[in-house]
Amino acid sequence: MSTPETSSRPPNDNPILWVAKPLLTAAKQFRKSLFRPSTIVYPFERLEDPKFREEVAVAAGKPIGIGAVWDNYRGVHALNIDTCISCNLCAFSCPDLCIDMVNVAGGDPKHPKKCPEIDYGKCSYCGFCSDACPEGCLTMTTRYELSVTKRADMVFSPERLYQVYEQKLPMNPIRLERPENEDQILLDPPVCIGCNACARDCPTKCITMLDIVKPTAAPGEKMPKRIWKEPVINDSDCVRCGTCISVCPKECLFWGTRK
Amino acid sequence: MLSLYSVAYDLISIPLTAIAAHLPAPLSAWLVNTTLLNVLGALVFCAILLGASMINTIMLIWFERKMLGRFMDRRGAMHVGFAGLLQNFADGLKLFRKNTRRPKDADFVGFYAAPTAYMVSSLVMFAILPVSTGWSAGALPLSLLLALVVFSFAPLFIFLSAWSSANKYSLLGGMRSAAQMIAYEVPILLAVVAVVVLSGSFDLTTIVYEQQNYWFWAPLFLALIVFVAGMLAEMERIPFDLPEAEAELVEGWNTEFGGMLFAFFMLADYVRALVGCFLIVLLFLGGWTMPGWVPASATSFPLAGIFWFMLKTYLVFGVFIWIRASLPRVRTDQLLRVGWMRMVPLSLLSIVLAVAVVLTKCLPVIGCVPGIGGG
Amino acid sequence: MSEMWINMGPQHPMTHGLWNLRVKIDGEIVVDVDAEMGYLHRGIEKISEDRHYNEVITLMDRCCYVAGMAWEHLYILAAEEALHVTVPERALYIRVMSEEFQRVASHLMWYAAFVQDIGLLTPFLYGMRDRDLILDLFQSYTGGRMTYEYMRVGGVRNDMPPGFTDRARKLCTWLIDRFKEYDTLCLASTIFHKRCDNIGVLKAAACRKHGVTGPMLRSAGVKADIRKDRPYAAYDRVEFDVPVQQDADVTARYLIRMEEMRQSIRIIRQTLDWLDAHPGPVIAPQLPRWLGAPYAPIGNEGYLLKRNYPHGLGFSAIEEPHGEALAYLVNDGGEHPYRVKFKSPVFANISAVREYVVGYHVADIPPIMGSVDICVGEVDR
Amino acid sequence: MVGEDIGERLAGHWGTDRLHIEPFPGTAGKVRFDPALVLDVLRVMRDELQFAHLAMVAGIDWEKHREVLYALWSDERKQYILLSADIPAEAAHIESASSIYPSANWHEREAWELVGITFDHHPDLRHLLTPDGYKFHPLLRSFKLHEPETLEVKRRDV
Repeated sequence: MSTPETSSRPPNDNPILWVAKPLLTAAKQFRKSLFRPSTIVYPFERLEDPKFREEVAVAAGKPIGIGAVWDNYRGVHALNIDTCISCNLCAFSCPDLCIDMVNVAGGDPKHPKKCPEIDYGKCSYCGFCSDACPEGCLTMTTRYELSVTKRADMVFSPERLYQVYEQKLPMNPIRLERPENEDQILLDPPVCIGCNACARDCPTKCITMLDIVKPTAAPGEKMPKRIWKEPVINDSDCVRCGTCISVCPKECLFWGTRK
Repeated sequence: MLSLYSVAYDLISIPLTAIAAHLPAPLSAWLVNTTLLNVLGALVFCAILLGASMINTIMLIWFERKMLGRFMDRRGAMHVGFAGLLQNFADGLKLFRKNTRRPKDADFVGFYAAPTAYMVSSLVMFAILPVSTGWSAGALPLSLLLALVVFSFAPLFIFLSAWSSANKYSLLGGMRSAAQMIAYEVPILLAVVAVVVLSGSFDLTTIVYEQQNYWFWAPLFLALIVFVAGMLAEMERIPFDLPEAEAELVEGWNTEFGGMLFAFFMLADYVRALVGCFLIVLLFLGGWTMPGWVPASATSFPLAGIFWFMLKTYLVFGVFIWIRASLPRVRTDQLLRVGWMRMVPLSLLSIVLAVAVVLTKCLPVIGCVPGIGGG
Repeated sequence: MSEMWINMGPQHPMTHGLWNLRVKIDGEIVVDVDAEMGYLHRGIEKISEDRHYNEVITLMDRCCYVAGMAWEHLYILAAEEALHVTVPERALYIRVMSEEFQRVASHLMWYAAFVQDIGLLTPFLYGMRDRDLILDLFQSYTGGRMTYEYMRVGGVRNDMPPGFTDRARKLCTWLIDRFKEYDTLCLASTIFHKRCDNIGVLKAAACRKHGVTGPMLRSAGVKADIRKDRPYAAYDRVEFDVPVQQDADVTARYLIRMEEMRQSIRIIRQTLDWLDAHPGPVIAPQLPRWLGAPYAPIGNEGYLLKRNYPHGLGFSAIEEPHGEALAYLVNDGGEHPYRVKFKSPVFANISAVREYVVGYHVADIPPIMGSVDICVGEVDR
Repeated sequence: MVGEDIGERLAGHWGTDRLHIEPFPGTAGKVRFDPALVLDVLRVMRDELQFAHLAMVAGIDWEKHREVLYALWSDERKQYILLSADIPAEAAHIESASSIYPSANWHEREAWELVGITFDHHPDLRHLLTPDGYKFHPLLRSFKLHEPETLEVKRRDV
């Protein structure tokens, strides 16, 4: 035990004042809030409205809005379908598994474009999806009113998320920098069969299939004139979504670092 | 002089006489018969009284909600009606529509009878207390005693409701309530004795007339303190709201009551609060009379007595709200200790003071201090 | 009158959460108590074994819903130790500032709940009002009001928005003024002393014996504060005092918490000055990519990737608003923590409930339990 | 380092074969000991080495065995120390520490119900967080939230 210090407790008997001080304090507050209490009359006054904040915080001298800045708020998502590249990163990064990739109009019928559909019944508004979005097309807005009467209405299809985007609400501006030493996607050349699946499905089209000649014949023999293709990944465009790894039929792509 | 009964009587007799004029003689004679008119008049009188007292009670709740809100830096009810004036009517309607459920082990008679009896016994008070000259049921020579007797029925019904709802919280709350009310009946009665000594009457109207010149709060300041503290305990308001101390006893003795039964308790509590404020105004603050320095025009307009009386009542209740907003709740043993060991001696002292004031005839001396109601 | 058991909880105004205090009373005197927990058990430790390292942070905010930032900090410290990550200094200061703001917010929440327990209705609203201002501040840089998801392994998510330090300083001034108001409503009232003096006494030896920590321990005269004794983050670089009281009763705990709020404001002011003077990165530039979201969403749902990364053990201790909180994290080289164990201070404080409630009145239970400052979310986890 | 005298003291009591201390960053060390010694070790810790505060008891399931982890704090040394005992999974028994540290009571109840470690001579071994009669031990590795399809991925540095 450390050394006890002397008690700094104030004397607890003030028989003369008794309860006068608390009464006076309450009365002081009564006078202060007689005409304008600190409450925000919610549906009519909104904290995210900067004009209201200015009026109340500055003009009325009320504590409301001392710390309020709404730019970083994590509310309902806004999705710009046009720039979405269907990389799946938002769905991968969701801890609650509330994001589904669903087909949207556009894209060729064989490989339809997929965009996130968010179930707000499960969403915890952690913002990992918008952090993970490499194109900045899935962002969180300041909209927080979500009451619905049907459970099915909680699921926001990409089109509904696009409607939120079109409202041009203030959006969370934060973009995370990628770490310098993140893994790259590497190729195991002998296993590759050149099937083109990775290049076809790559959302950023950073994989190009380059022609190579597979030295399958022994030296001296006549080389087979068959042209093999091998993926070459443009690292600066790659968003590390791992789609190529998951579609590779031979598991010849993998994560790693090139030293 | 305009009196409530005459108003009620006119309300029923004028239309009846008008109708009787168009009716054949035997029927009209039966209709405008004095007994029938008196009975109907009494009924209308009761209806007016009930309506007025209920509206006042509900306004009192609104007043408390708004004022407490301001103490707490918030707004209180504000959406139903102008500034939330109709909120409590809406709440009452909601409670009226709700199911009342009786716990399995609860006693049928006690569970339903106790809230009703509590409500009725509280409402009866309005017939006893004069609001202004002529605005009471009748001239009762012992109206003060009757009022206090009816007022002290409550612990019985509270304990009955607590006991019959077969709940441990209710039981604890009921016992606390009974102990507290009985403990504070004594100082209240003793404080009233001081008033009686000074005024020489048990009739509330007479007591108010005695205060026409000097309000009793200045000479009987000790009695006023005792009476206010006792009333706080009787009304079960913070700091003395232990019977329904929600932190430990959920809702105390009305834990098991819901819907209209709860509304009865809630309303009756505020009826009692209103009655308590009435009593304070009647006994210590001069009732409907105003001090002499008030210009005559302020006291002579129609219903001026009722206006000033209600204004004083609401101000007194405002003080209660102020106390509620700023003080914590005390503990049962501390409450009882204060009741028996501080309030009773203080009230005895106040009787002695009252006797001394009467004997030395110095009431005008104290009462003449400017601004405290000297006439 | 014979003795009877009363269930105070799980739905009871005294509990401040979901738990059940079974009280055996004789008249108005408490003769025995028994606490039943588990109404809020969500298995956070188990779910953590199924989450990426960064995703566990979303659970930490829900662990204690009034002190989310402190629990994030606790987990992050353990995770960084187990994952061998170093943190930029600016992030350390931001974490200290966040934790101290969280401490003030948590204590304000405690104040609001506690005064309501003793029947004071007005300061409840004052406490909640002022806590909301801190939540506004949190919202302005983390984006959330109660579930911040702000800290990341290797730093924090983002830097402060422009003008943040000015707003924070303004808020500090406002809060310091309010603390005086709180004191006049409580300490200056005789009834408050009548209710709170000499109840719920738990002396220092008993505190240590039953594992009670935090303001309860300091109110018994032990100057124990992990921020001082075993400094973490940037606590060794800021100045503050550890308040100590001798009486070990409810009033002493009130005084401790009030003084702690003032000391927290003092720390916050120092960190704000430092943050103004030292711009820089807030997250480590060199991070293993396998840390989980948002960088490495490798594990599709249904896939669990086993990899051979460096193993590690992490042990962290912080002074949470309620007391001493510990975390023990096992990293077996996988994507997810192998095992996370959290020790909540309130867990230990409630476990000793028999020591400080028995013998007092039923009416004393709300102030006593209020002075313990219970957050069931972190007890049940 | 303050931890040295702890090692000497403990070695003096039991030698190093049944108990050894290894460094653990941020603490005075991690003492691994034979589970049969638990009461003696804890008593020495409390009475001779001034670790008056038992902060945490944790159970960890290592599939083959289970680990009981104690975290102690000393006000004099301003340090934590971790004590760890490995017990076999098939007979997960260890003596309860609540006779020496009453604060172990609830921690052991929790470890019992979540990790399935039985604490002998515990005064009150009831369910704490899970409902009475709950038969599972959720923090065991064999208790799966869902059955993940394990995908082994090689990681190579080229």
